[in-house]
Formats: sequence, structure tokens, C-alpha cells
Amino acid sequence: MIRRNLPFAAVAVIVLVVAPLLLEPFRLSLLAKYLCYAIVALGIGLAWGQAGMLTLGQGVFFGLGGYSMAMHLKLTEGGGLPDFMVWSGVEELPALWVPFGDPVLALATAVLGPMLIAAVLGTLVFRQRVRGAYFAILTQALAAAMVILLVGQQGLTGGTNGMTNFFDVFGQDLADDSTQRGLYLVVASVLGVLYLATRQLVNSRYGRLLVAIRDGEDRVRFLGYDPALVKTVTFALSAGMAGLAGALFVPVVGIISPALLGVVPSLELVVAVAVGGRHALAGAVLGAVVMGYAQTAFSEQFADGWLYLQGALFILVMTLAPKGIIGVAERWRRARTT
Amino acid sequence: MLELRDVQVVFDGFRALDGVNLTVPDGELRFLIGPNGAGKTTLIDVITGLTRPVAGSVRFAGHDLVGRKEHQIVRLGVGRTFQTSVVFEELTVIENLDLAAGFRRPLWTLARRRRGVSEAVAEALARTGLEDLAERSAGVLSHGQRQWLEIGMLLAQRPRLLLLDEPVAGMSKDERERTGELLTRIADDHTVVVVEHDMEFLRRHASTVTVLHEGRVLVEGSVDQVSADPRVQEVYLGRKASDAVGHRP
Amino acid sequence: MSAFANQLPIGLSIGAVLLLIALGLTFTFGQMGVINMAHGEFIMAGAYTAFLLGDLVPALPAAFLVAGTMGLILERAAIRHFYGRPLDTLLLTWGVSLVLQQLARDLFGAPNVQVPAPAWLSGGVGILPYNRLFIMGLAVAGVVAVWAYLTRTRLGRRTQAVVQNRRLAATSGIDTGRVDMLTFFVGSGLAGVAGVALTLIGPVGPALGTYYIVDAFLVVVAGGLGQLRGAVLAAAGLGLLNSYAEFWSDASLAKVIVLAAVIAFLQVRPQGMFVLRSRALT
Amino acid sequence: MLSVTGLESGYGRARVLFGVSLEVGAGQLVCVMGRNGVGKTTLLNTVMGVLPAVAGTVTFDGRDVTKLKPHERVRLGMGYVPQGHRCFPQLSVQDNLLVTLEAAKQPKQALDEALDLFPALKPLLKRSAGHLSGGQQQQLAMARALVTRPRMLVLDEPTEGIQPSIILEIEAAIERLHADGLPLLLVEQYLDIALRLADTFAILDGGHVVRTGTAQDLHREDVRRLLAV
Amino acid sequence: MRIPRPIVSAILVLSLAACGSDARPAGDSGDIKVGILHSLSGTMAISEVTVRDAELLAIEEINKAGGVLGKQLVPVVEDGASDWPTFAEKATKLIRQDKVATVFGGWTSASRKAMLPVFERYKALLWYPVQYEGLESSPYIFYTGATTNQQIIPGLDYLKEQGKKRLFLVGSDYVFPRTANKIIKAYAAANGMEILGEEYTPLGHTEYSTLVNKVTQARPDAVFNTLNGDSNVAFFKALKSTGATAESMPVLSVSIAEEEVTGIGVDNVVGQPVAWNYYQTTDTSANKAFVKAYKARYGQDKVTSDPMEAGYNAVYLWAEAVKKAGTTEVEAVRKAAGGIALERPEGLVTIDGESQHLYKTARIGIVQPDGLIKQVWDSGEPIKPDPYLKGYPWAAGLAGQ
Repeated sequence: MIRRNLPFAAVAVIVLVVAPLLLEPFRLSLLAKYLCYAIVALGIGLAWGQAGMLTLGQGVFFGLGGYSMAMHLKLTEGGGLPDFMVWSGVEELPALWVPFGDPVLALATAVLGPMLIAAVLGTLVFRQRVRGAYFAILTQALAAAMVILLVGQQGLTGGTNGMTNFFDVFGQDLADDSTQRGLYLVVASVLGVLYLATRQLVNSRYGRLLVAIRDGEDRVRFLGYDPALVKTVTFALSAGMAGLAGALFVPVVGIISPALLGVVPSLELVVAVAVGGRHALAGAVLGAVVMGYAQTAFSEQFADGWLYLQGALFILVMTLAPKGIIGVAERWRRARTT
Repeated sequence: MLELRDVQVVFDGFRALDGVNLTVPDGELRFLIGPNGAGKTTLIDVITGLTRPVAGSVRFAGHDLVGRKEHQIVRLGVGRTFQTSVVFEELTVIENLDLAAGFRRPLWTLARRRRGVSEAVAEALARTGLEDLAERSAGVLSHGQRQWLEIGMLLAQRPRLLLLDEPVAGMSKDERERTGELLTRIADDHTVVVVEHDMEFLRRHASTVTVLHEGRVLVEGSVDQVSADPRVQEVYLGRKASDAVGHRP
Repeated sequence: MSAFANQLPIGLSIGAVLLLIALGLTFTFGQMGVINMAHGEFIMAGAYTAFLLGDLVPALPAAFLVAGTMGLILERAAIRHFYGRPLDTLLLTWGVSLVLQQLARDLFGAPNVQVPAPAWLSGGVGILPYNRLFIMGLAVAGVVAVWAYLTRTRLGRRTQAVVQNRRLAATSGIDTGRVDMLTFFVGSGLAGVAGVALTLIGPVGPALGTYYIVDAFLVVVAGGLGQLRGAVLAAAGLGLLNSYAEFWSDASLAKVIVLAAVIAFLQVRPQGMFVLRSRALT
Repeated sequence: MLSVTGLESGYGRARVLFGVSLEVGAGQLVCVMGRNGVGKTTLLNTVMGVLPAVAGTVTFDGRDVTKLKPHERVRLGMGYVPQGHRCFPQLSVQDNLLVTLEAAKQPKQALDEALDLFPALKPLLKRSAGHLSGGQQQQLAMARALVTRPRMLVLDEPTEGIQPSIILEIEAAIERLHADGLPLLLVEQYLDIALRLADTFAILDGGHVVRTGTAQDLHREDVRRLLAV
Repeated sequence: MRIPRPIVSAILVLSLAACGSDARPAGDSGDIKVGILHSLSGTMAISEVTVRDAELLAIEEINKAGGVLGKQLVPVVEDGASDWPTFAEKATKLIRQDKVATVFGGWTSASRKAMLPVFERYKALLWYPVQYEGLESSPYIFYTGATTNQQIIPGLDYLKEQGKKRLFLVGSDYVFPRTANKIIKAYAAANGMEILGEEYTPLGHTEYSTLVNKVTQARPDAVFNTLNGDSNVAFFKALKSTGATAESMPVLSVSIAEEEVTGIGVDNVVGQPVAWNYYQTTDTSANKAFVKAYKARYGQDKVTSDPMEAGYNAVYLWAEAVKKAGTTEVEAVRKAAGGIALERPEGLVTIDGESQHLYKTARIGIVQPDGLIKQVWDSGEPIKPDPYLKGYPWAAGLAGQ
């Protein structure tokens, strides 16, 4: 038990103690951003890596969480209408917005909203045995539709601009470096807790069932389980993680906009999971952090090369190392020990 | 216990089952034979909900099975295996069995890690003789071992009716023998329907045999009755077998 | 004609565009089960071919060859190792699509370019301009050509044979690997032709394909895998739905409505409008 | 013409054939027999290259074809009529024949020759193959193999599930091909047909050849026991 | 699940690398670092790269002329990647890590809105060079492009003068068109004009047959076009093929400059009116020099446009303010900037210290067959910037007042 948790503990110490000490606030908040993506990636790792559901629409759930939080932050900045409503000509707060003034309701919506939508969608499609590529295409279309919907409702959502210009979060001044550090610690802890919980889930009977559904859905039916239900629950869990990640992302990065949750960002996260290693939860997390860091580093050095690198990396991973970094590392370790 | 009445299945105008009547009483070990294309696998598909008949009824222990989903039928106590074994290669033998034993658990209790071995799993392990391989991943098993695991998974489900589709196909002689013994023991406390071509196997283990031909039940009876029936000879050896050979074994 | 009635031909012309971009997918996705996310970039390649040639008519065959060859290379170099793993091909080809987009950006520059429409396409009949009629004509010609190819030519027959029964095709002396290659060539080539057609309605840029790829897949999914008549009906249906939805609401909402309709439709017919029924169930 | 030595193959981990050896001489009709599930179809599929051989060799006309792909074997002259009257259901009868003929690079006359053997197909040329009866499909399947102008024909249970009148036609066709000197490897479950057609037979059981002999030997009781219930 | 050791070390290395990149040496004390933040990749790169080029040209010219306060300007260029959060992230990096004296950047409203809290939070300075929707006035942003009363309202005045009373509004679905159209509707109501319809399409939309059907059925005198980028091509192509001409139904555009005309295809927009403050053909001596320098630097086939000129001006205006303040310190520069007046390519511009916008001359031009734009109307004198339209009674209640 101790031996098994040692690597996790080591990483936890680095992330929670070493990083905040070493990194300056700007870099720390970038790292916090990657960790938010890692939470989404964890959900993708669960849904895709473990249960075989390739969801290309996680951005939708991430966005729902992010928008819920953003709406809350907008409402708590000293009364008055949110700035974008003013210039969109909205004169009084839409009824939809009212509940988001309450922090508990806002956070609950951020997590439960995506879960509910995923549950409804999952029930609809999985019962009809829509799966594999069809499911992927549908979720992708969902991401596309979500963006259009958000953009089209400028008075309600801030349109293309999204929402930005937040001042404080739960009473803490966002401009303050200590708030940023605190947010970082919150994100890192949430990730840690979710990672442990997901790992527990994957190692449980439920996890075995997921693997079984991934590798032989029809056979599982003849074991007396309803794969549609199991898949729906799993899809909803991963959606919930994405929603929570979105809610954390907003105060960390200070903006939420449709561009963050469309087809491309959704796919990019799947790429990250594949690069890290889809079959292992640690791979998903690692992939998100590595790809997030690589994107920042590349765009600072040679912006134009980023797409080449991303594309090439992906082609290489899919063809040469389908198990991602974790897979390569494991093979390497095995080669050394045997 | 299992009762099929006038079951018809049509694929694109092709009558795969053409009015099958079949009754399997409790506790019987029934063999289902017939030439290729006779409809044996289709019959099992109909019972387990994979194929929907266009007409007829399928009743099991007082329940009407037609229209129920696969997993619901399993929950009524009907288990099946497939011609090509599908065990979950990434899971260990014991995990495969545990999974099969688990469908009655509520979903949320599945979130707990498996600790120890449940009674049903232990029993299935013992019966199939896979104890030594319990912690090995199913991916490394031999073909015969996979078939046993598959039967073990069926046992772990604790079904009342087992439907086995060609359980000894591709097995070596020794393996066939072991499977036969396993089946006989299972039949002591289960109702079992086996689709099998292997005649030696059939002779050794079958009590009642149903012969299907072109989507209909041709004959039903003991092995000796069936082998002596000229109609069976005809479908196996050719239509004019009796004229051409003029001699019956 | 009333504005309402006008929407009918408009819907059909939108359907024609959808059909053109989806036509190639009925080969690669429908016949071969390959989810090629780079299909959009083959469309883009076709459009840039038209830009380089500066003339529509010679661009049609040229774009077919250019995009087809790109598809051929992709199939041989990568996709053939991925048959039977549709999700992996999806992600792999997405990587390819990123590289192709950046390549286009480096070759042709980030700014959009535009292909002048030939003079004989200016003007129109009623609400439908000639360029729209041309696209509709092209879509009809495309369907007829695909139909004729599949049913009237040796190669098309072979393609059909491989799709209907791969193993039987192999034991009939058909080199299934070559047929795969060819099918991919034709499917990708059709994407190129669609790209040329798109130059008539919009600009040509590195991101051209990304605007159309989701719609194209929806058409194929709704129509039923590999079903030509399914694709035609689905494209027309989605086009009309789009046109009337936009007429009554706006362009944004119309897109959302179309998507919702597809999801709803798949609830009724999870396999699309037309399905190949077969005995092979498990 | 065809020589199979020590052939082993199977599906995945399931081994079905355990060292099967078999000869088909020039102009000979060899009938492979055995009950369901003994490996007859697996043998033919391995001979044709649909399944890879795990061990052993297949030699056709003096050439080792073990590693060749199915279509290459067909082009060398190995015609194949697989089990279950298979055809391309959405192609017309004519297209079914054409696509095979073209793949084998044979002239159009090959089509007429094949139709001469199965005149029943002539009025059906425009029909969708999927709409034919089982017997007609089987005739089509054989005609499809013949348009490749094979130098040897491999047939897998050509009479299975076929109505009696057409069985006679199929039998007659096989006899005529045999009489014309075409070597044939036939899998047949029905004893009477085998008795009438075969020069020699091989009986498979459990993936082994357990008996071989001439057609006369098939009358023997021990041989019959291997085939019936 | 065990995390393999290499992974742990990888994470370690990564974290260290992340801090390592902070340790970039600060510029020589003899230099002044300025940030340039535009989209160099993604959909907006098309437009923004030219602005970056103009800004770099201005920096080169200033350096050649001796720099500012005797120091050379060193540009630090970052890519906003057409992604608003990236703009915020890169702005933070420029301010906190590179410690630049000021930043020139942005194009879309969304990118500006995303950067605004960053500049306000760190009390740093942004120069924003593109016409925009107004209703904004941040103490840490200088707006060198037009606000609504320097572009949209003059455009409406022009249409009114031409006797075009029935308008149809067409725009991309984002904040600028929506705000602009609100102002147009208020203006129309006050000036006896009629708005026949208002349509928005998603960014990047290319299917315009339905919209054009709606427009032609409404038979407006003119169309007011706030479509963005690629969509213009599809829209004008669809419109032109119905036989509509610039004479029968002019389309006044506020987002099409010289740079875009070639992309849309001159034949699709020739004869159509546009509203800006500057054209390549604007007849001032400063402009002749600018066009010449720009072409010499970037190629004879290049054109200059309003946003490029506004970006070019921004650098000069900031330099002037620094000279006046004697320091690059932000608060001093802000204070010094008010009232600075310079003769620029578009004519005289003056910084309005209160709103931090410029006094600018409005100009209506017509697209010529050679792709350039010829001025046909101007406002006569520079218009005082009024981002909240306080000086227009009909605009009362429009928002933010």
C-alpha cells in the first residue's frame, strides 16, 4: 500500500510544495491552468481509456462548468449588471442568471449540470447502441453546436467574447498573487483527490466492468449487465469532472469564451490523453500537463511550428506508441529490469 | 421450463427458423444437433434476446422472453456462451468470474474494490479447475482454458438455464473429455442446452437429443433413437442415402 | 416568388453543397469505415488547386487528382495499418489534418485567397444564381458519376464486391488491398472536386475544411453508412431543414436545430436512413 | 496438381487442423468428408490462403503457394467455391460474374462458357444476386469460380441447404467438369454424392485425416461410422 | 497503478524547466522593451500580421531617428494565436516577465476585452489600434482606431445624405456588429430611417443564400455590413450573383479595408462604399512617406490600411508621450499623453486625455477596380471621440450612460 502510493505522494509533494516555492506567480498560474486541463483529461481517461467511449465534446461540459462559475463571479462583483450585458443592451438580469448569485448553486450547476446533460445524452444514444465512431461524431457535433449557441446569445453569455474581467473569487482579490497561489493549491488538491478517487474506481469492480464493456460490450450484456446504464454513468462522471475543471479554470485564467470549448479544444485534450497514455489515468494527467506546457513553450519560441509539432506528435504516437508516454516508459522500465 | 412455440425467424426473406417447437424440462441436459444452417445458433439467439422472432413465443420459468433485452433475460437466469469464446483478455481469470457473478449487485456497490473471492466465484473456479490460473490474465489462457473460463463465468452467474454453443469446438481430445465431465457435473443441478457437432462427445454425454434441420425440429429422442432414425441419416448422409446405401448402422 | 418559396431551391442548393462534400465520405467512411478527419483538408487541397489554376473547369479534374493522390498516400502510409480501429484512424487523421493546414499556411500564406468565378457563371435564374446551379449540377453529376462508377465500371464493381464481402472478393481473385487504395483515391478525389465547387461560394483558406467536416460526417451518419441514396436524401433533408430553420430563425440557431434533428433522427434510426441488412449478427 | 503437407491452422488460439496432408492428382476428384466441425472448411480456407497456415505447405502445380494471398492463388488457377452459396448480394448476377472474370483477367468468353454449364442462370443475369434462391446462388457461386478459368476447382459443400432438384444439376455440373479433366477438391457431407462423384476421399476428424481411400472404401462400416450420427 | 519513475523525473524536469524560462536576462539598461501582441497564427493572423508589420516599421523608424529618451526600442513580439485567453496569458507574460514599457496589440474586441483586466490589474499600458464598438474607456488602454461616432455614425450620415432611408443590417455574430447595430437602430429611429431587418451569422459562416434571400426580398435602399473576415467573400459573392449592384443597393462596410479587398475579390465589391479614417490614397504628405516606407520595407505589392496606420500611429503617439513625460513610467505617460497632437498619414490626430481616444477625421470611400479605395466624402475636421455617445441625444439609454 505504502509502496504503491509512494510515487503519487512524491508527485503530490512536488506539485503542492516545491512548485509554489520555486515558480513565480505567472508561471504558477500557468501550471494551474494545465492542471485544470488535467482534470478534464482524467475524465477523458476514464471515459475513453477505460470504457472506450471516445468523447470529442468534453469542451461542452468544461464550458458549462466554466460559464456557471463565470456567471457567479460576474454577479458578485458589487451589484449592477455584468459589463457585457450593459453593452449588449440587456436591461435587467435574465431570470436564468439569478440562481448563480448563490455560490453553492453555482458550483453545483457547474458539476451537476454537465452530469445531467451527459446523462440525458448518454441515455439517448447508448440505449440505441450508438457507439464508437458514431458517438465520437455526435459529441463533436455537440461541441460545434454548443459554441454556436453560446455565441448567438450574446446578452446571456457574452457572445464570442465570453466573460472576463473578474475581480474577486469568494471574497479574495484575483489580482493578488496570494489568491493565485491559493487557487493553484485548490486546483492541485482537487486534481489529487479526483485522481485518487478515479483510481479507486478503476481498480474496483466497476473499473473491471468498464474494461469489459470497452473490450466486449455485447458479451457484457450476456453477463446480465446493462452496458447502456454503465456507460451513461461513466460518461456523466467524466462530464462532471470536466465541469468542475471549467469552474476552477475561470478564476485561474480569468476568462471563459466559446473558443475554449469548441471542436478543436475538445480534440486537443483527447490528443493530450493519447500522448500521455490513454490506458492509464496517470497518462491522461501527464499528457495534459505536457501538452499544455509544450503549447506555451512553443508559442513563445516558434508559434508557427506548434501545429506541425502537435500534428506530428500525434501521428507518431498513434502509429509508433499507441500507449503514449506511459506505455513507452513502462516498456523502457521493463526492458531495464528484465 | 423452457418452452418454444412455433418460433419463426426470417432474415431477408430467408427462414432461419420455421416454426420451431421445443420444450426443455427442468434439470435436463439437452443436445441440439443438425447440419450446418439448420438454425441451432439462431435458436439460441432467439432465446437470449439477440434475435427477435417474427412469430411464436419463448417462455422460460413463467416469463415471456420475446421483446426483453439481453441483460434482462440473463437476470431471469438464462446464461449463454458463444461459438468463439469472448473472455476479457485484460482482466484476470478471477476478475472475469467476479464480473460474471456481480450483475445482481447494485451499481454503486461496484465502486468498491474486490476483496477476497465470493462463494460463487470460488465454486466456479473449483468446478472449472482453473484455481491455479486464478490470478493470470485471461489473455494468456489456451483456447481450452478460455472455453472453461467462459463456462465458469456462466456458472458464476448462477443461472438456471445454460445455453452452450459448441463448447468443445477446437479442443484437443483431453480437453474434450474434461469438458464433458464438467458438463455432466453441471447438468446435475442445472438445465443445460448444448449445441455440439462432435458425435463422440454426444454419444458419451447426451441424454436427450433434438435434431434441427432447415429451421425445424426433425426428431427428438435419446441418442440411440436419433441415430436409428432414417430421417436423421438422410439429413446427415444425403437425401437418398437409404436408397444409395441400402444399409443402416 | 415569395421569400418562403425561394427557400426551397435554396435548401436544395445547400443540400447540394452538403452532398458534394459528403460524397467522398461515402467511399472512405461509408465503404471502408475509415473516419478521415483530413477529408476537410483534401477539400482545401482541391480549392487551392483551383486557385493555382485560376480556372474552374480544368481545376475539377486536377483537384480530383491532387486530392486523390494525397488520399492515396495517406492510405498507403498510415491508414492501412489501422483498418478495424476507426477511433484510432479518427485521431491519426486529425493529426494529419493539422499538419496539412499548417502546410497550406506556409505554402499559400495565412490570408484567404479567392478564385474568380468564370464570367459565364455570373447572373442567375430567379433566386438561384448560376454558380449555385452549377454546384447543384455538379452534385447531380457527382452522384451519377459515383453511381455509374460503382455499377458500370470494372473498378467500381470491384469496390462493391469488396464492401459486400471482403473475403469472398479475395477468393474471387480480387486484390482487396489495391481496391482499398483505389477506393480511398476516389473518395479523396471527390473531396477535391467539392473543394473546387466551394471556391464559388466562399474564400479559400487553410481552415476551409474545418468548416465543413462536421456537417459532412453528419450527412453520412444520417444517410446510413455507404448508402448513396441515403447520402442524397440526408443532404437534401438537412439542406432544406437548414434553409427553413434559418429562414424562420437565424443562421446560428439553424445550425443547432439541424444538429438536434440529427440526434433525434438517430434515436429513431440509429443506423441512418438506409442500412445494409445482413445475416451476420454477431 | 495440389499437394498439401503437414498443414496446421486455426482461428486465434483455437487450433483446428493438426498436420493435414492431402494430394489431388491431375484430373482427380478428391472428396474431403467428415462431420460438422472437424475442420473441413478450415482446411479449404487454408488451402486458399484465407486463413494463414501456421505450419505446413500448400503446393499448386509444382509451385509453393503457402505464402501467397488468396487473389494470387486464384490468378494462378485455383478456383474456389466457398461454403454457403456466397455471392455479392447487391450486384446483379451478371456483375457477380463480371467482377470475378475481370479480376482474374479472363476474356468475356469465359462468361459464356460458365453459363453453358449453368443455363439456368441465363434468364437471371439482370437480377440482384441477393434475390436468388439458395440453389440459384450456389450455381452462381460455381459459375463465378469457373469464369476465372481455373485449372483446379475447390468446392466447399456445394449441395448444402440446396433443394434436391438443383442438387442434381450441381452434381451434373461437377461430373461434367470432372469428365473434362479438371482436378477438383470437394468437401461434401452427403455420402451418396461422394460415392457417385469421388475418385478418392479423405475423412477428417478432430483436425486429422483419419481415413483415405477410393470411393469403394466408403461403403465400409468403419468409414461410415465416422460420418454419421 | 504505479507511476513509473521516469514519469516522476519527467514532471520534476518539467517544473524546473518552467521556472528556468523565467530567468531570461532583462534587457540592457540602454534599451526600452516594448511588447507587440497580435495573432500571428489562427484565423485573425491574416489581418493582424500587417498591423504588427506597421508597428515594427514605426519602431525601426523611431530607433533610426535616435530612439526615445536616447534609448533604442526593443520589440518583444508575442502571438495571441487568435485565441482570447492566449491574449490574456501573453499580456501577462509581457508585463510580468519581460517587463515591457507598453504593449501594442489586439484586433478583435474579444481580445481587447480579454486583455483589459490584465492591464488594469498590473497597471500597465495597452495601445489598441482598431476601430471598435465603443462603450469602453479603460484608464490603461489608448484607443488609436475609431470609436463609433468616428466611423459608424458618419457612415450613417453619408447614407442619409445619399437618400438611403431603408436599411438592412447584416453582421457577424459578435460584439462589434451587435453593438453597432444597436446604435444604427437608435440613429435610424431619430432620423426617420427604417430598419428592414437585422441578421447575424456565425463567424466563418459561408452559406449566405438564405440571408441574401431575406435581404433581396426586403428590398432595402442600402445594406449596412458589419460582417467579419471570410464571411464577406461568401456574402458579396452570393449578393452579386442575384444581380444586385452597388448602384441599386449599396452595401456600406465598416470592416473591409484595402487588405481585405483582394481577398474578397475586387470584382465582388467594386463600387461599394466603406467607412474608415484612412485609405492608402489619403492625400497627405505624411501618408506618402508612410506608404513609401511600408512598401520599401515589406514589398511593392503590399497595401496599407486603416488598422495598420492606426498601429503605426500608436507607436509614434506613445513615443511622443514618453518624450513629453521624460520617462516610460505608466502613470506619467498617461498624464503626458492627453493633448498630444501629431500630423499623421490620416491627417491631424489629437489624444483626448479624458477618454484616451483620438480625434479623427471620418472618411467614406468607394472601392476602385484596382483594389484601392477612393475617398468620396469626409467629415471635414477631426471628430471628438465619444465612446459612450454622450453627445448624441438619440443615443441616450443605449447603455453605459
